[in-house]
Amino acid sequence: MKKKFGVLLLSFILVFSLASIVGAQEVKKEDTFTYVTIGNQNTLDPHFSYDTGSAEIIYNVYENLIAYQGETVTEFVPLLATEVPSEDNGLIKDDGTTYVFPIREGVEFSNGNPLTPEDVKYSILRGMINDRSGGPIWMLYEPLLGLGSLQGLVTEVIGEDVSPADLSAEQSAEVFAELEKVVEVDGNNVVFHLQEGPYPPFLNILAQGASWGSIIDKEWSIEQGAWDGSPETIADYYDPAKENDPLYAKMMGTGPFMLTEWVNGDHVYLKRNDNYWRKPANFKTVVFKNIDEFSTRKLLLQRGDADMVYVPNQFLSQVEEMDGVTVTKGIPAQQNLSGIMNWEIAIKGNDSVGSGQLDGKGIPSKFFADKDVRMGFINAFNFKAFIEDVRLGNAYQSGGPIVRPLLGTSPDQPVYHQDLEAAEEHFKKAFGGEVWEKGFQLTLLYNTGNTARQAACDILKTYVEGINPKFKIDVRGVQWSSFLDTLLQGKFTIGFIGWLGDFPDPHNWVTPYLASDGTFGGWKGEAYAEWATEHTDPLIAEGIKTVNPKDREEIYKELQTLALEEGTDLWMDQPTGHNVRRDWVKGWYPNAMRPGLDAYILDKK
Amino acid sequence: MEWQEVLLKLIKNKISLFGIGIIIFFVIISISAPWLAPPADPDDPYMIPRAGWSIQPKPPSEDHIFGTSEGQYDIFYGIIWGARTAFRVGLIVVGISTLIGILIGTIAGFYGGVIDEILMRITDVFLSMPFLVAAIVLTTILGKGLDNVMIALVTFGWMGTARLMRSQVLEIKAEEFIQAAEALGANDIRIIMKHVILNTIFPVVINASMRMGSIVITASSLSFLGVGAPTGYADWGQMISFSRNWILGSQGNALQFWYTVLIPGLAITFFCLSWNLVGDAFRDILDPKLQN
Amino acid sequence: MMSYIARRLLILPVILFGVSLLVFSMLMLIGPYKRLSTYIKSPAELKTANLDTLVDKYGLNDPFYVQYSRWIKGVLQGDFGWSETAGQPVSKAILSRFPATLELALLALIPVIMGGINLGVFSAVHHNDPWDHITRVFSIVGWSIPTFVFGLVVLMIFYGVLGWFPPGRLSVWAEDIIRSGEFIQYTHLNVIDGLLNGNLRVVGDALRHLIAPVISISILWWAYILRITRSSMLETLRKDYIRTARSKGVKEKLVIKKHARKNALIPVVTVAGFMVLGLLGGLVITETIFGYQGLGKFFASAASQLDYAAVLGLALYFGFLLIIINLCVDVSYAIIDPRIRLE
Amino acid sequence: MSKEKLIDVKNLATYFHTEEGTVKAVDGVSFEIYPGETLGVVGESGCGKSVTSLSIMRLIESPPGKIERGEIIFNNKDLTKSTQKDMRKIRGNDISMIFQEPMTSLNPVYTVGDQIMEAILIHKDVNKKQARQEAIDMLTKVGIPLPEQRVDEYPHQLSGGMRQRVMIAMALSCDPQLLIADEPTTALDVTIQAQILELMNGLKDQFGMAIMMITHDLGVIAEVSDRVAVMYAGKIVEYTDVETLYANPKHPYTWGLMHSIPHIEKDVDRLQAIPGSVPNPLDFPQGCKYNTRCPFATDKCREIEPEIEEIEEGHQVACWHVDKLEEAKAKEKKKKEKK
Repeated sequence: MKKKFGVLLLSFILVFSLASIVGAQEVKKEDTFTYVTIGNQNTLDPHFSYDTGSAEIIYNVYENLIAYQGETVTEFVPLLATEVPSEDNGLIKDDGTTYVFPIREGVEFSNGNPLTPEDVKYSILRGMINDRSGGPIWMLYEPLLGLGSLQGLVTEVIGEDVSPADLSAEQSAEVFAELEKVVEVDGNNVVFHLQEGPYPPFLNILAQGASWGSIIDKEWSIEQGAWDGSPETIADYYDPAKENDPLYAKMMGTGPFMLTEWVNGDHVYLKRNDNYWRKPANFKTVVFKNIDEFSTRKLLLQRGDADMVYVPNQFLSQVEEMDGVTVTKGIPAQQNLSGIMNWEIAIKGNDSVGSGQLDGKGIPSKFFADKDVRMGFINAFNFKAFIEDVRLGNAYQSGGPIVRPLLGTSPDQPVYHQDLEAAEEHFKKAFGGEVWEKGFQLTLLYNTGNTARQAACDILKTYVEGINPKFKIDVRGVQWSSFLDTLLQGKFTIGFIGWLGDFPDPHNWVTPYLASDGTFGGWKGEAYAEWATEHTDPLIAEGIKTVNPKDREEIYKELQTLALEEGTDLWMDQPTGHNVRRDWVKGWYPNAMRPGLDAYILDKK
Repeated sequence: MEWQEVLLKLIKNKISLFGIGIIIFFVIISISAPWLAPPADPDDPYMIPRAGWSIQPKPPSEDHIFGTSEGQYDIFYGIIWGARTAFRVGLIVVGISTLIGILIGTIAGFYGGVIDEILMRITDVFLSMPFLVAAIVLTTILGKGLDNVMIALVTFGWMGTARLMRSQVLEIKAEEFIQAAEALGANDIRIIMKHVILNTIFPVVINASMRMGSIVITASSLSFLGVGAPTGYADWGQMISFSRNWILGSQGNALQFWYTVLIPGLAITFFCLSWNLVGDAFRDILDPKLQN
Repeated sequence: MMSYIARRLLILPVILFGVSLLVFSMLMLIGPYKRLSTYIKSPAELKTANLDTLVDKYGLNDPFYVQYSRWIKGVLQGDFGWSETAGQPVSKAILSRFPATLELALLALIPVIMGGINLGVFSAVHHNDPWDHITRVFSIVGWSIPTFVFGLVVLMIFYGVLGWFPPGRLSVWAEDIIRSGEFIQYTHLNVIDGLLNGNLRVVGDALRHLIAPVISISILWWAYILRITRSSMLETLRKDYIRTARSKGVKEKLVIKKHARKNALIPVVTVAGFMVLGLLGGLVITETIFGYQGLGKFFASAASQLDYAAVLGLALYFGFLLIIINLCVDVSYAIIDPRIRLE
Repeated sequence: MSKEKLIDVKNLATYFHTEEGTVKAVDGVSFEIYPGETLGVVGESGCGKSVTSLSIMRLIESPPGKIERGEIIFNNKDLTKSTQKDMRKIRGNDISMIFQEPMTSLNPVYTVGDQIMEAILIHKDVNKKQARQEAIDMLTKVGIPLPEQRVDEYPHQLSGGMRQRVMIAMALSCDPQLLIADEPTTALDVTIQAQILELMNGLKDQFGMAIMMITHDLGVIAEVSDRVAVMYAGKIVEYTDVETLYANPKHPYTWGLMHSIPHIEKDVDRLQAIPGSVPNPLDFPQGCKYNTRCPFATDKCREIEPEIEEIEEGHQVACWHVDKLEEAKAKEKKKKEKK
């Protein structure tokens, strides 16, 4: 028996060592680019996509009319259009309500179909008809029609209680007539008509990187079963379930790459479009690998299996000293983190507010409607520790909802500072001294896995509890689902949450945070809505209707200052982006609006 | 065999004595936790205090003799209070699930027929999901928290005992003295209490002691996967989950963060080892088949 | 025997029905809006998402029996629903991940069963030798180390320090080969496909990725099988019929191989079912640690994101596998033991 | 008797070295068996009967057991010095054994035919088919009905008596010179016991073999034995032919046993008449090991152990006070007469 074991053991060792030797002989290919990142792709349909995972694939396959120039987010270069519209070249007309895009000739989709202005019109209308719930298409409705969604248009045209999904053919045609007014084919041009006045960030909304502005092939899309181009069929194509969306897993763009395989959550394979209208890309194959474990990604990078990897901020130090790896840090990214203060907490059935009264064992509904309470919390927060220890220095402190370098911000803008004495003073004044005397108890929630939000909660807890022993804060991690649930139901106290910019314009930042019906502002109850209606809503409305950048800047500065001084929320920071790649990757430069990888600009030779 | 005799044998056996020694060591740690690692917040001693906000673990130092893990949680504190957590989870889950198992097994075995069939099919259903998988589903649904972990482990932890109990009861039931008792008209509950349970309890006790280790492992696995104890809670599994991102160290120094995984890893391994040693010896002593 | 198998197969749907009901009722403990979070990826989507419409659209607020019967109707037509985590229909997601898990499980189980049993027999035969003491210590310690601790240590040593066994399932270059079109995926088990295609580099790469998870997942079961076999073998060796065999003049080797081992295997086979059950659970942890794209990892992420279609589908699938495996265990039990077979 | 001895056991001692101490299970035992005769070995359980028989077969588990000294001469060869390889040729061929528990002595996973054939195939130069036929023949000889059918059955399908017959068939399949029967009837019903003993007696004549009959049951001894060795605590305390023993027991222990002969009709299977219990083998008393229970024990008995000596021709006893027993027997006789 011993002998048999020996043989068995020996053969195992042999196989293993053989495996190691054979397996180590990998080849580093120059014509393949491998990018290893996290997460997955929600969809490959550009009109459905509203996540960076999808957007970065779409970015490499589909193209928009224009693109950002280099690292800027305010300058454009033409892409599928031959010129970037501006007032100077006369392609923006009628006080900024008409945009003319001359369409490039000789461009083909990767199936060989030529690009026509009809394709552009179809792309825009298909997106607006598709208008999926929770999707990005509001960004087309808002500038073009001054509305939020197709539902809004249907309500306006047909009546209150009709859903776009229930439109009859005639009703559909009626709605479609309104839709068609916004985009028109004029010879070789496509002309957009902004129905409700000017909308300064309209070009940003259409620029490459915004997947909803992608141009798709009309003929091919109809073949796949997407909107058939008929005015009467809106109901059939409105808000599809993701899995029934015909373009969910298929792509046909004019871009430098074509889709070869998509295994969701695992990988996407792209191959070069050899028929590309510009110089063909440098890589025959582009691989997007999705690997959630950082340690795995790190090793792939170290061994050179990956050319570029996603590294979370906290682990940057682990790759910075790695040989043969380039790390670019401090890229201003269009994202921020703030503590949303709930001005009117839903008390009923809420275990975050203790007794629901100001009796030392809970907090009342309008706890955070008191400016002194808010300023107490704000002054207690250790911003320096958060940025230095949690962000490891890779963040700018926010001076309000708007992120740098957009209008209304500046590198030397005023920000909050920890001032425990001021915090104590504010707490002493809050609720006429009652807060100080009785104390309070509340729960801070964060979604588990998000270490930055957890650290923010812990920091707040540490310092606020240190001010007065009667102040009690519980910090509790919950799943994303529960976290979202408490936010939606207005049951949160201070909710730490971030916003990811849709387009680089301050309007996209003040609206969610400060508007009375903003995505975040809307969670803060009636108390906030009243305040916002009076103070911020008019400024926000004025800001988007103003064309002159100078005037706009003043408005957004005012909003930023208002938010900071009033302490509407706990304005924290704007984490900066970074990029980690092997030294042999050439040609990379940052752009804050690029969703991820732009394989076309890169080279490995 | 009498309890005293069993205990004596357990102490005489070198292996089980080693196991008992470790258990006693952990008991002492648990009891003296407030002195060994004074909590920052006496109302909530199980939350590990953070020694800062930085994400990178820091090696053992004078202030933190075992170092700090990701997020600057003090490893020493976590180990000390984690021992309490381990005992709490182990004893409560094993205790309650064993009781439920005894109840269901006894009822099924004693009454037989339709009741038995129904109860056993229900048991089959519960047994048709891998324990860990089922526990993950239920804790995810109930949300994080040690109580929820315990609920999940109890919900899916009673079936083994129930089956064991049922077969024991069936065996005993077939014996004559029970039939005699029935013939004498003794009522059901008295029969069950007096004869069946007293005669079948030993295998169940062995089973329970053997399960202590595996229950604690499962509970910490849940914490490791991020569905168990709340973040920052003194739980060994969670402390190991803090080490996940640091396992590979940095280039040229692969073992840089060894303390984040090895220290809590040893704690949990020794804890389970001790129970398995005792359980093993216990079985050897009580199982006449293995006697020489 | 045949009627026994038939009875078990007949009861299979009943058990699976019970499992689905159990999992479904657990999932129903969550409110409709919480379940909606599966469909909402980022706060930005909340701007245009009409939550009530979404709840209606997915029928999340319907009564239990409506939701359940809707689901079960789909299942009967082979439609297990849509998995948000996988971005695929559940059935497709499971089937595409199953070969990976099967490959891992087979590579873990076969050595465990062969090696663990032989080692246990060996240890029992050499009772109280130093070798026996070593295996005993190994078995009890191996049984006490949690999979996730051991897995992390394996990762730390074999990958961090030595750089031998990388996580994942295949290297990127090997995946290129597999998807190149010239490589035919007969079984979707990379090792076997690699051999069938005569591509040793793929075989080597697949093995390299498999070794660490195989070691981590199987250490526990090596210890377990070894322990069970050893004690069962020790018990068997004391049996009267072993003495009888010896008194007939049977060679010691044959006494052990023919008379003792077969009998000692009976309890080992009965626990093998338990082992498979534990193995399925262990896969969740091991696949997660090693980033191995299989059912276990899929389950872990589906559960943490409350992807209830996937959780239900996987629970049913696991249940199905388990019952089938237990049936196999029972059959092999009967093959070994005539007392069961002839009943 | 002047016949050649079949087996001659001289001063055999087998000890078990355990963690708790050394158990002297057999401690200096001598006896011999002649061809064709039956030697009965009798004693309470734990007295070393089985260890003696297993020592002859060299089936003592080692460790912890070890034959410390003595000789077992069989066919002019000392079995204590034989290799296991040589022993395997003897086991089942020259010396066979049947055991107390027919229920557990057969391997449950093989058919009875397989198990009988195994011995035949080991020791005889026959093919499988012939071996099978021989197995069937053996089953017929031991009185199993429908042997062709039974040969393919598994042990659990047979009753206890049937299984013991199978054991006998197996033991006799290679025509052994000596059959060691270790309590062959203890586990069986009384009526079956009688049948098995009758069968064994019959087969003994048919096969012309010697039997070493180990039992605690003097009734069994009376029925089958020619000569008897009475064992107590690892030693033979009285050794003589069966008639002498019954007519004139010389050792107080034998006398005590006599008083408790269970009658075959009465199902009393433990010898309870002697007060007290067998001493702990780890802690034997000094002197005569029977002194704790012996009604005649004196200080001498408690200090010095008596050696076995021949006090009459063919009658060996190990006792200091044979005379006292005679007095007691006389008293008893008087009592009976008075009645």
